[in-house]
Amino acid sequence: MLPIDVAAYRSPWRRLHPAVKGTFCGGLLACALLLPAWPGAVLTAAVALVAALGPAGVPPGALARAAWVPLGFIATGSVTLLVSVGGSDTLVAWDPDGWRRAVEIGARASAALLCQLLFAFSTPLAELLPRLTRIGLPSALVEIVALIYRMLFVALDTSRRVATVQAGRLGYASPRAWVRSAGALGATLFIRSYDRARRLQHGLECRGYTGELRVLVEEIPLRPAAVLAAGAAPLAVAATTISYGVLL
Amino acid sequence: MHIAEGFLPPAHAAAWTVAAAPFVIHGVGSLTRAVRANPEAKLLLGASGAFCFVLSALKIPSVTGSCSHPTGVGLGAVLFRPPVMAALGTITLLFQALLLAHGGLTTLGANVFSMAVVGPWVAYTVYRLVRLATASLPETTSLGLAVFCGTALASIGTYSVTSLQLALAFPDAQSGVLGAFAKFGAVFSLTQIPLAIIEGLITVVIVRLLITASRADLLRLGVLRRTPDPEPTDEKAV
Amino acid sequence: MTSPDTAGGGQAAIGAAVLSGHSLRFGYEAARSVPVFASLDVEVRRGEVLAVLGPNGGGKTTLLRVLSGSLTPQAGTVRLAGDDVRWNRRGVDRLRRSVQLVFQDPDDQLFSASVHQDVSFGPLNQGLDPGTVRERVAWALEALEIAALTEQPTHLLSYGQRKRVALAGALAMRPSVLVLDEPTAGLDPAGVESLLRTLEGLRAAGTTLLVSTHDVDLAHRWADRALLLDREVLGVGPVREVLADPSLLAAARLRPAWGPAVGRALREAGLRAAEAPDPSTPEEVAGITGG
Amino acid sequence: MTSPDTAGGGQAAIGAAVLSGHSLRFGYEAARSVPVFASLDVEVRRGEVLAVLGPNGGGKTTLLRVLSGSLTPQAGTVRLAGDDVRWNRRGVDRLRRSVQLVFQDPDDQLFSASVHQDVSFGPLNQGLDPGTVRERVAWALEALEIAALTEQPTHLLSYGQRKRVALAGALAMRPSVLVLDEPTAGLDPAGVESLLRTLEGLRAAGTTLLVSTHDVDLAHRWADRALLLDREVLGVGPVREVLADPSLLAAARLRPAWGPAVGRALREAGLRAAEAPDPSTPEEVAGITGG
Ligand SMILES: Nc1ncnc2c1ncn2[C@@H]1O[C@H](COP(=O)(O)OP(=O)(O)OP(=O)(O)O)[C@@H](O)[C@H]1O
Ligand SMILES: Nc1ncnc2c1ncn2[C@@H]1O[C@H](COP(=O)(O)OP(=O)(O)OP(=O)(O)O)[C@@H](O)[C@H]1O
Ligand SMILES: [Mg+2]
Ligand SMILES: [Mg+2]
Repeated sequence: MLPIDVAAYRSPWRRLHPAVKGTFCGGLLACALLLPAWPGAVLTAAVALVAALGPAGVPPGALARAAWVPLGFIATGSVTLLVSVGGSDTLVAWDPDGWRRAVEIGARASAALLCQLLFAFSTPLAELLPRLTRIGLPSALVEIVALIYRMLFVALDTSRRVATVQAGRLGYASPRAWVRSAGALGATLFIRSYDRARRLQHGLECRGYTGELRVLVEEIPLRPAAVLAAGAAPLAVAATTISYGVLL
Repeated sequence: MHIAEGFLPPAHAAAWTVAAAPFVIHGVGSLTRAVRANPEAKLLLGASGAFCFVLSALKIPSVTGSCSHPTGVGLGAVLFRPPVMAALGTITLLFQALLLAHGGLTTLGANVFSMAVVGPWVAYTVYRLVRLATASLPETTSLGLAVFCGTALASIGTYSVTSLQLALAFPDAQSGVLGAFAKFGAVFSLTQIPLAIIEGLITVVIVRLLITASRADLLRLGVLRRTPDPEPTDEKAV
Repeated sequence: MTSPDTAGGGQAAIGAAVLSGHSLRFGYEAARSVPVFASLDVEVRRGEVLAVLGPNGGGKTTLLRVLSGSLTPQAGTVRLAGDDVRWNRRGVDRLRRSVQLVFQDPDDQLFSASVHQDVSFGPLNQGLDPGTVRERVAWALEALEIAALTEQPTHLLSYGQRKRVALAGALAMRPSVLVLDEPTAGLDPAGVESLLRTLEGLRAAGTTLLVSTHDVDLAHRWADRALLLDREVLGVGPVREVLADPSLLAAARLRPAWGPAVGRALREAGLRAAEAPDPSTPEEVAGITGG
Repeated sequence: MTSPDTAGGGQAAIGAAVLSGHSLRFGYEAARSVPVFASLDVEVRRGEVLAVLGPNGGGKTTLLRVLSGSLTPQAGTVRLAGDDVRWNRRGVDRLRRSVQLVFQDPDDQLFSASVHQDVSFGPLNQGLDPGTVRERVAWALEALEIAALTEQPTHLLSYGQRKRVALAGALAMRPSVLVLDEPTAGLDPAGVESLLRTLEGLRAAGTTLLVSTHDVDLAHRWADRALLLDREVLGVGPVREVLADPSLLAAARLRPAWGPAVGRALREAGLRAAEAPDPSTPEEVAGITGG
């Protein structure tokens, strides 16, 4: 079980049509990327954060844990902008302008990250994936994507249990044991995944499977008014940012 | 290393998406052809995709403790071939972005280019070359060497591309793209070179176990050429 | 709880063979020369609960798969409602419309991320229109008391819940014979009771049940007839006879059931009439002396 | 077969707590705010068989994993032989050397190519020299009566054999406490008997056993003490007391065991002395009246 996935099914926004959430989060994302970072990125981040912790009901702890790794990347990547290399006198030197770039890129990326997390934390993939045929993707591909989504949880479960057993037998107590265990885990996972596929084949054949994984997708009505409302927030952010720039 | 959402300027993000698109479209094409030719392939591809996702979430040891790392790229390319890997890798990266917040949606194209296109192609090319060069050696040894070199170089190739993508987006004030590439490369190489070697070793352990336990699958996937010499898989050989 | 009277009531309605196998031979690819069974005869009668018992590797799962069209026998015939099954696409399709197999491991049959979508798969394959499919899904989920899970994602369900969803997927196809491979394995006692109530309801509505199990007490209490299988049929007949025969049980590597042992003890002690059936549950034993 | 006398004999040797948990709190990452248990106390005594029973999702597996160092509790302490376990690398290693957990599904526990390799995995990680490792492996396979399988590839074994190999892998590490999650699930009755004999041998040699199960009759017959768990401890004590208490059983959603019900009936009928223990197996019931 993955924390983002679990939270998505519990989100009060779960019932909203993906297109509505897409408009809201996508619009904010565009604001973060395209508007001047000050105050655009800060405003975007604030709106996304308020929406996430407020109406979208994202648990703050889970949000923080999910943001940790990408924030680490953003920090490492931004820090390298502080120095410049290959100058005339020294090999590595402080870039006098670097901190401004670093802050700007860090702010933009953090705001964008929040928009992505807001979408991920409120949109269950089980409801998003079957709709991908609507945007013109081949149905065979969509079926495979949905199948991967289902099967990855089974595989994840297997890998966790195997890793637990290995750890219990001190399989991660030294680097050498670690390589041995990780290798054995990968191999077991491969064997079990293929075994799973064959068993699922048999199981589905009993249910009339002949090559197509057709299912009944329940419609969520898409109301144009909701899409318009969702688009209003990004527009407001954009208007504020631009007028701030013009007024100064 | 996944480039986070929003880290690349929009023009760069778009350009990398365009660059990755032909490979992904070609990959999806071979995926759908495989399904049409053999209806059982759908479930096997589902299992392969799930396998790639979980493999890429394996924690492996590094100097700084353990870290999550895309272990699957090289092995996936050897097992499933680069075109299929381009499609499966894209799906994996999409799920990583939406389920784990590793990598972003606008940066998906850039990440696909490094991890689902360049990585697999490097892995596969090196793997084939080493296989050819070591054709006279025993099958298990040849396979082990090829898998090790392919995986380790794919890992390094992936990180080089990521560094280049960042360098192009953020050229150094003094020395331009080259200097920035050196900068990003240096920061990442600290952890990435040991990781590449460990990843290579782990993949060798995986393949050696599969030779005993899942030979039929390896033969079907074309990884094994002939019946390998009976040799006990001795874990201490690693 | 299923009282023995209900079971007895069901027994009265049992009719002719609805599904049967004759001289069946099956061996897996890897070991064709040593088939799991070489010449097996088996008969499932309309409206009954037939329990298949036997040791690990005795061939229970294999037999259930052959009878439900998921494996093709290498010799012998399967007969559905009197007609021989042809092992071509149409024949197997016809068999699968009437006979639905539910595997032991629910993850072998659940492929969709949402419960509702998954259960709709079978009826859609039967070519039904969306309205009927929706009705069928709702009915099956209702019958298994999991209507509340309709909108849940499959991977967040517990094992017992997934097991019920897999059963609902089979049930939605309205089979006349439901074949269950170890339906109670891994369920807690309360879950077993609740599943039995559900299955008893289906049986009352006319569904025939073919069930494999390792639980001798369950078979004794619930099934009408038992088939002891260890690569050949060791014995078949009414549960109260088959499971009371120590030599048969020993041959099938089963331990005796509590019911017959306690029944004999109570009758010998004069606490129970000679013609009274053996008790099925510990509660019944308490009832006898308490009353 | 384990006679009740053997079980009684073991009971006499039971000593102080060898492994215990105090005010344990654990919740899975995905649902931290609703922990599986919030403040749990449990004590495993040297040389005993402690059975953990409870409904699906009651937290049996979670508790066993916390006690064996595979999950870190969010609050509370685990004590091994009187010392608090530190949840750093060394502390957990030490716990794992003494307490070995065996999961229900053998497929999740066999990850090497051959039986010998798999069983040697733990001892090798303990840093033992090859000679000792070989001895340990031979001994463990011998103890589980599967010495003949040493060179077999694991994926060609039957379910029962795989289950034994998984147990051997834990046993080869010579733990003082063996923790088994539903060890008899999926085994046929003969396989259960044979496994119980093996475990009884280990217990006689001084190993403490902590076992989760859904089988009330098994717990009644084999365990010394029972712990009823449904996200909190509902009851704990000698099996013959705990499993004879109808209100406790109902709270844990368990059905009553046959043994106490039959014992009561027989005592009331004057067929058994008032102080005689409840019967453990159907065979015993037959013996009472037959003799
Ligand atoms: N897919 C398979 N390939 C090869 N052999 C198999 C396969 N499945 C089962 N067998 C073998 O066929 C025999 C019968 O197995 P089956 O699963 O039918 O037994 P079972 O009575 O269901 O056992 P259990 O009680 O363990 O479920 C066993 O010897 C088993 O090893
Ligand atoms: N990996 C996991 N992630 C999140 N929640 C989990 C996980 N494993 C178990 N749970 C939840 O924790 C609770 C306790 O589960 P646990 O497996 O310990 O119960 P159990 O008593 O062993 O049940 P069973 O009899 O079905 O084996 C359940 O509500 C379950 O859904
Ligand atoms: Mg079976
Ligand atoms: Mg459990």
